[in-house]
Amino acid sequence: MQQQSYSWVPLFPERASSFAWEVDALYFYLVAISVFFTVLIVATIFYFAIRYREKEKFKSGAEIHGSLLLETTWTAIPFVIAMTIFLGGAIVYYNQYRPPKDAMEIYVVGKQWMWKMQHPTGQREINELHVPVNTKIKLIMTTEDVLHDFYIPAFRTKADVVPGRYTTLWFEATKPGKYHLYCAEYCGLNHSGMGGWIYVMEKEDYERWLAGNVSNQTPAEAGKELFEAKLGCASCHQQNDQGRGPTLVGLFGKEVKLANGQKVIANEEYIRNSILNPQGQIVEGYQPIMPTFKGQVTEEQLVALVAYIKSLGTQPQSNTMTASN
Amino acid sequence: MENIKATETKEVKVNYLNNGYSIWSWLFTKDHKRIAIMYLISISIFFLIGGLYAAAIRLELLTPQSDLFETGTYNKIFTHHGIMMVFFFLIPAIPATLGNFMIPIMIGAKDLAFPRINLLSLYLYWLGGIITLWALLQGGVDTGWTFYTPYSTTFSNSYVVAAGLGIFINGFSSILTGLNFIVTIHTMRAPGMTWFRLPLFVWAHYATSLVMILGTPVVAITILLVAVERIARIGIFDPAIGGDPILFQHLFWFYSHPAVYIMILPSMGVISELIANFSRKRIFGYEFIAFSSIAIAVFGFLVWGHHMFVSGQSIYAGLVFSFLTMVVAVPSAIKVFNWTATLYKGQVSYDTPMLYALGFIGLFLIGGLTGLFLGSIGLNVHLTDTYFVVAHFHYVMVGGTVLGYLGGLHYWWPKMTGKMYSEFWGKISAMLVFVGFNLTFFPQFILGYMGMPRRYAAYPPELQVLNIFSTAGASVLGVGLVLPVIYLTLSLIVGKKAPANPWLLPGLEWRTSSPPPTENFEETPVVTWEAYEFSEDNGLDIEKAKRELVTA
Amino acid sequence: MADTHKHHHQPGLQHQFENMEQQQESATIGMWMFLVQEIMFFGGLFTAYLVFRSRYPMAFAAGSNHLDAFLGGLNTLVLIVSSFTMALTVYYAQKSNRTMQVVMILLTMFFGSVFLGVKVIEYSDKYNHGLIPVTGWNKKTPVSAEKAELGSFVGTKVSAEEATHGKESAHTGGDKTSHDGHHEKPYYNPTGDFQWNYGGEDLVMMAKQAGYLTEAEKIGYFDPITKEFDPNRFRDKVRIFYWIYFAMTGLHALHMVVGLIIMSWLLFKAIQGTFSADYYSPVEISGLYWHFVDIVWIFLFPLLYLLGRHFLHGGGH
Amino acid sequence: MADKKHKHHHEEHLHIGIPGYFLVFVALVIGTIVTYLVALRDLDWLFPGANTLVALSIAFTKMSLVVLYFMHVRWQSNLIWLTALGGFFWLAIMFAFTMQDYLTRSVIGK
Ligand code: HEA
Ligand code: HEA
Ligand code: HEC
Ligand code: CUA
Ligand SMILES: [Cu+2]
Repeated sequence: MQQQSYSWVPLFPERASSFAWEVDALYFYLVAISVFFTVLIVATIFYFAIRYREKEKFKSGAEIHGSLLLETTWTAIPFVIAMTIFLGGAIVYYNQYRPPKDAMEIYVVGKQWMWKMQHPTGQREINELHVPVNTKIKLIMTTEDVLHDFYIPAFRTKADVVPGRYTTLWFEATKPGKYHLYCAEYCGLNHSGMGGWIYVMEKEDYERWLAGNVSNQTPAEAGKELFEAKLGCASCHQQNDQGRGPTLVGLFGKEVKLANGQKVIANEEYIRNSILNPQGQIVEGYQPIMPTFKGQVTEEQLVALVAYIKSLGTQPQSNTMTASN
Repeated sequence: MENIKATETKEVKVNYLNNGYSIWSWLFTKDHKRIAIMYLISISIFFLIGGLYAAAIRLELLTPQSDLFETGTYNKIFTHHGIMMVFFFLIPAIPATLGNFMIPIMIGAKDLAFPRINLLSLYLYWLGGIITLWALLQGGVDTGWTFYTPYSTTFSNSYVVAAGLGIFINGFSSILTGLNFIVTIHTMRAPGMTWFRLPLFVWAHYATSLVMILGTPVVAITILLVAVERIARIGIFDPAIGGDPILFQHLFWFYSHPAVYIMILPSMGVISELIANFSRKRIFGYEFIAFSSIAIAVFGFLVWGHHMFVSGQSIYAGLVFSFLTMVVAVPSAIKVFNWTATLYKGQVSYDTPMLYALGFIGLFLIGGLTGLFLGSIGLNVHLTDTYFVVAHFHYVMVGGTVLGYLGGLHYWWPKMTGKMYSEFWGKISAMLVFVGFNLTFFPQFILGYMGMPRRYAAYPPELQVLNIFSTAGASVLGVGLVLPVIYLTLSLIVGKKAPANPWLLPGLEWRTSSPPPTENFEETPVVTWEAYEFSEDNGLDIEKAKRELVTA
Repeated sequence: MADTHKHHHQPGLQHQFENMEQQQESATIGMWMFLVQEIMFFGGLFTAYLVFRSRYPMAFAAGSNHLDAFLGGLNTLVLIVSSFTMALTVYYAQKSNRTMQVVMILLTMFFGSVFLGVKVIEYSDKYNHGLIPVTGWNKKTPVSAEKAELGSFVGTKVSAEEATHGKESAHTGGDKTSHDGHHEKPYYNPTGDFQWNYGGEDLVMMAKQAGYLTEAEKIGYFDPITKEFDPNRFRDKVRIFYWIYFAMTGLHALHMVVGLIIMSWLLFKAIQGTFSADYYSPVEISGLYWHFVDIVWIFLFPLLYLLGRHFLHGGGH
Repeated sequence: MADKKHKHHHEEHLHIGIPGYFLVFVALVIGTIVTYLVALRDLDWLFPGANTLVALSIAFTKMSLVVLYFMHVRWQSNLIWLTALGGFFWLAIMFAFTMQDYLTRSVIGK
C-alpha cells in the first residue's frame, strides 16, 4: 500500500493539484499583508505607549481632534488593498470552479457516513478514490441524506454536496501519492469518521488498478482495511455495543438472536448474508439501517471481510475510531 | 450644587444598591442598573457553562482518537458550547450589562425609555435560557450552533425543537433591548447632549441596536420554521419533500453574519472609551469612528453569503458577497487606525482596563485580517470549515469581544459596585488571558491551513502536536478568565470604597456618585462640553474629585 | 431631590421622562421600531415565498386556485373597514370624544373578529378537503368500497386501472365545466394526509407548451427516468405553497388575536375616560400596530389568493 | 431632541379629518376590488408577468395610503419617515440578495 504523502515543509500541507500553488500564492500574499499591518500597528502602539506614557498623574494629553488627510489615506489604502485581495480570490476561484470540458467524470455520492464513488468504467469504491496523475478529473456529486462536503486539503479544494442536487468539483492531481479525504460539512454522529484517501497514481498504475490488480495482503489484513476504512463498517460496528450496529467482536460461531425470534449460528454464510442482504436477518434490538453492500463489494472482498470478522475472535479490537491507516 | 453638598455630608448615600434589599426589590425592579446587574450575573453563569464545554472540547482534542467522549457526545459538546457562548453569553454580554447600566447615565437620563420592557427582556432572556438549558440537560442538541438543514430538521435525533424555542425567545430579549436603546438615545438625551457629544460607546450601541432590530426577527422566524418542520414533518428546508436547504442558510446568515457585529460593535465602543480616557485626550477622528459603526452595521447586512461560498450558491452571488466582504472590512480598519493615532501625544496610563484595550487591538487585528483570508473567495474554498475559521472567530470573539467586555467591566466596576478591585490581580489576569489566548488559538490557524476540518472528534495523528499546544493554552486562558471572577467577587467584600471619579475622567457617568443613585443624577445634568473633553472647559470640579480620590 | 418628582403630578407621566412630549415621542418611535422588527419577522416568510414562487409558479398557481379568493377579498375589505374605524378611534381620542371613541373601538373589534371568523371558515374548508399540509391533520375518511374504486390518484397507492382512469379524465374532462378548471376527485383520505387531488397536469402541459416552465419546474414536476409528469412531485410543490399559506396567514391571524387583546385593554381604558386630547398616545400606537397588521394582509391577499389565477381564467396560459 | 421643541397645535393633530379618512377608505376599497377583478383577466398579452406587476402595484399604493394617512406618517418627523422606509428597504435587501443567488445559478460556470 502507498504511504501517506507529507509536505517537506513542516506544518504545511502537501501541494498536489494544478491550482494548489495559486491558492498558496494568494495565501502568502495575505500573510504578507497581515504581517505588514500587524507589525505596523503593534510597533506604533508600542512606540506611542512608551513615548507618551503618563508622566504626571492626571495631566491631560494634547488637544488633537483628527486629520482629514490621514483619515482619507487610511481609508483609501486599505480599500485598494482589499480590492486586490478580492480580485486575487476571484481569479483563483474562477479557475477552480469552472470544470474543463474534457475532464474524466467520476460520480460521488455522500451518505451518512461514507463516500461512494463510481468510475466512468464502472468500478466502485468506498471512502477511497484512485485517480491518475496529470489528468483533469471532474466529480459530480450528490448525497442521499444530509449535507456533506468533499474536501482534499492537498488539492486545496472542496465543495458541499447537497441533497436533491448535483454539485461539481474538479482538480488535476500533479503528484502521485496518498492524500487525506475529509467530510468538511458537519453531518452528524460520525462526521469525523467520514473520511478516506485519495490515491494519485501514475497513469499506467491506474490502468493496472482499474484492471483489478490487488495488493498482496492476507485476506484478513485486506478485510481489516476494508472494514475500518474503505467500506466504513467501523462507523457502525465498534469494539463495544455503543455503535449503531452490534459489535462484531467474538461474533463468529456465536448464536445470534434475530428480531423475528429465530436463532442462528453466525457462520460464514450468515456473515456473507448480513453484508449482502442485511434486511434479511435483523439482529434483535437493532434497527434495520445497515445499507446493503451488494454490488459494492467484490467476492474477493467478501472473502476478506469474512476472514477479518473471523479473526476478531474474542479479543478486543483496536480502537476503530482512529483516523489513522 | 446645593443638593450635592447636602448629600455629601450624609454618612450613607442612598444609591441604587441600598434602597431595598428584598428579593422582590430586585425581581420587580424597573431600574436599568439593577437589571444590568442581574444580567451580569446571568451571563457570567452562561459563560462558565460555555467555558466548561470549551474545556471538554480541548481535552478531547488532546489525542487524535475520540477517546474521552463518544463522537456523538463530542458533537453535542461543541454545539452546546457554541449555543451558550453565542446566544446566551456574547450577544447580550456588553449591551445588556454595560450598555444597560451605562447608556442612560452617559446621556444624562434617569432610565431607559421603557423600563418595564427592559425588565421583560431580562425575563425573556431567563426563560429562553432555562428552556435551552433544559434541552441541553435532557439530552442535548447535536446540530452545531448553525442548525443546518436537513440535518436539523430531519436527521438529528436530539432536542432541536426545545433548544430552538429557547433561542427564539432569547431573540426577542435582544430585539427589545435594541428597541429600548434606540428610543432612549433618540429621546432621552440630557440638555446639551447633542449627537456629536455622545460618547462613542453610545454610538456603538446605537449601531448594534439597529442590527438587533433588523436581523434578529429573521433568525427567530427561521428557527421557528425549523421547529415546525421537525414537528409536522413538512416544510421548506428538507429537499426530500421538495424544500431547499440553501434557503435556510440564506435566512440564517442574514441574521448571523450581522450578529457578529452585534458582538463586536459594543466592544469597539468600550475600546473607544478606554483608549481615549486612558490617554487622557480627545479621541482621534471622532466622527469617523462614530460613522464607521453605522457603516459596519449597515454594510454588515450585505455580506452574509461569505459563509456559503462552497454551499452551492451561484458563483455570481459568491463573487458579489466576496466583494462586499472586503468593503465592510474597511470601516473596521478605520477604527483601528484611529485608536492607534489617539495614543499619539497622550498621557497614557496602564491600568487594567487599558491593558485589555491594547490586547484587544492586537487580537482583533489578527482576527479581522484572517477574516480577509476567509472573505477572499478563492482562499475560502480551502479554508472554510477548517480550524482556520475556528481560529478566526475566536480571535474576533474572544480576543475581540471578550477582552473588550473584560476591559469595560474593570473600567466601570467601581462605578457599578462602589468598590475598587485589586489592580495587581487585574494585571496578572490580563496577561494570562493574552498569553493563554494566543497559545490556544494561534496554532489553530496552522492546523486549519493544513486542512484539519472543524467539528471533528477524531483527527489524523500528524496533527496532534499543534492540538496539544492549543489545549495547553486553553488551560492558561481558563485560569486567566477564572481569576477575575474571584478577585472581582472578593472586591465586593474587601475592596476599597470607590470614589465618584476614580480615574478623574470627564464623562457624565463619572459625575454622579459611585454607585449612582436610583435616578442616576441628583439633578438633570446640562452638557456643555464635547466627548472626551480633558481641557478646562469640561466643567469638572477637578479639585473636589482629587480630594475624594485621596480620602477614599 | 424633591423637585425631580414634581412632574409626577401630571397624569400618565412616567418617572423616567421629563415631560409628556418626550414620553409620547418615545412611544411613537418605539412602536415604529417594533413595526420594523415585525416587517423583518414576516420578511423571512416573504423571502421563502419569493424563492419558491419564482421556482414553481405553476404549483403555486394551482395551489392558490384552491383558496377561496372571494372570501379572501371579503376579508381584505373587512380589514380595511376596521382600519378605517381604527383611524377614527384615534381621531375621536384626539377630539376627547369618549362615546365615539368607545363606539369606534367596538366596531374595530367587531370587524377584527369577523376577519378571524372568516379565517376559521377557510381553515376548516381546507381541513375538509385535505389541504392542510401535515399528515394526520386533515379530515380522515375511512376506506369505503365505492369511493376507493374511484380513487384519488395522489397520495395513496392506486391500481393501474385507477391510474389510467384518473389520467383519462384529466385529458377529456371538461376544462371549462369545473369552476376553476381543475378536476376534482372524490375525497378519500384514510390517513388524513395532505391530499392534492386536483390534477395539475393540464396546467403544467399548458405552461410547457407556452414555454413558461422555469428551470426548476422542468426538473421538479417530472419523473427523472420516464420524463413524464409525476403528480406526486407536483403535489410536493403544492404542499410547499400550502405550508407557506398556513405559516403566513397563521402568523397574521396570531397578530390579529394580539391586536384584539390590545383593543380590549384600550376599550377598558377608553370607557374609564383615560384618553383625551392631552393624552392619547396609547390609542395612537395601538392604531399603528393595527394598521400594520392590515398592511401585511394587503400583501398576503394578492400574493396568496390571486397571483396565477389568470392562468386558469384567462383560458390561455 | 429635548432641545428641539415640537409645535403643538390642535389642528395639526386632526390631520385630514373624517372626510379625509373616508376618502382614503374608499380608495382602499376600490383598490381591493380592482385587484380582485384584474386577477381574473389574463394580462400576459401586455408582457409576461403583467398580472403580478399590476397586483403588486395596487398593493403598494394601498400600503402607501395606509402608512401615510392612517398611520399619520405624512405629518411625522423625518425620523419616522426614515424608519418606515428603512424597514421596507431592509426587506428589499433581503429579497434582492437572496434572489441574486437563485436567479444567477446558471449564469456563469456549470
Ligand atoms: C465578533 C465576531 C466576528 C467579527 C467581528 C468578524 C469579522 C469578520 N469576519 Fe468573521 N466570523 C465570525 C465572527 C466574526 N467575524 C464567526 C463566529 C464565524 C464562523 C461562524 C461559523 O461558521 O460557525 C465567522 C466566519 C467568517 C467567514 C466564513 C468562514 C467560513 O465558514 O467559510 C468569513 C468569510 O468571509 C468571515 C469574514 C470576516 C471579515 C472579513 C470580518 C471583518 O469584519 C474584519 C474586519 C477587520 C479588519 C480587517 C482588521 C483591521 C484592519 C486593519 C488594521 C487594516 C488592514 C485592513 C485592510 C487591508 C482591509 N468570517
Ligand atoms: C463567545 C463565543 C465563544 C467563546 C468565548 C469561546 C471560547 C472558547 N472556545 Fe469556542 N466556539 C464558539 C464560540 C466561543 N468559544 C463557537 C460559536 C464555536 C462553533 C461551534 C460549532 O461548531 O457549532 C466554537 C467552537 C470551538 C472549538 C471547535 C470545536 C470543533 O469544531 O470541533 C474549539 C476548539 O478548540 C473551541 C475552543 C474554545 C476555547 C478553548 C475557548 C476559551 O476561550 C474558553 C475559556 C473559558 C473558560 C475555560 C471558562 C473558564 C471557566 C472554567 C474553566 C470553569 C471553572 C469553573 C468554575 C470556577 C465554576 N471552541
Ligand atoms: C449504517 C450502519 C452500518 C454499516 C455501515 C454497516 N453495518 Fe453491519 N449492521 C448494522 C446494524 C444496525 C446491524 C444490526 C441489524 C441487522 O442485522 O441488520 C448490523 C449487522 C451486521 C452483521 C450481523 C451482526 C450480528 O451480530 O449478527 C454483520 C456480520 C455486519 N453487520 C457486518 C457488516 C460489515 C462487514 C459491514 C461493512 C462492509 C457493515 N456491517 C456495515 C449497521 C451497519
Ligand atoms: Cu459527512 Cu460530515
Ligand atoms: Cu460573516
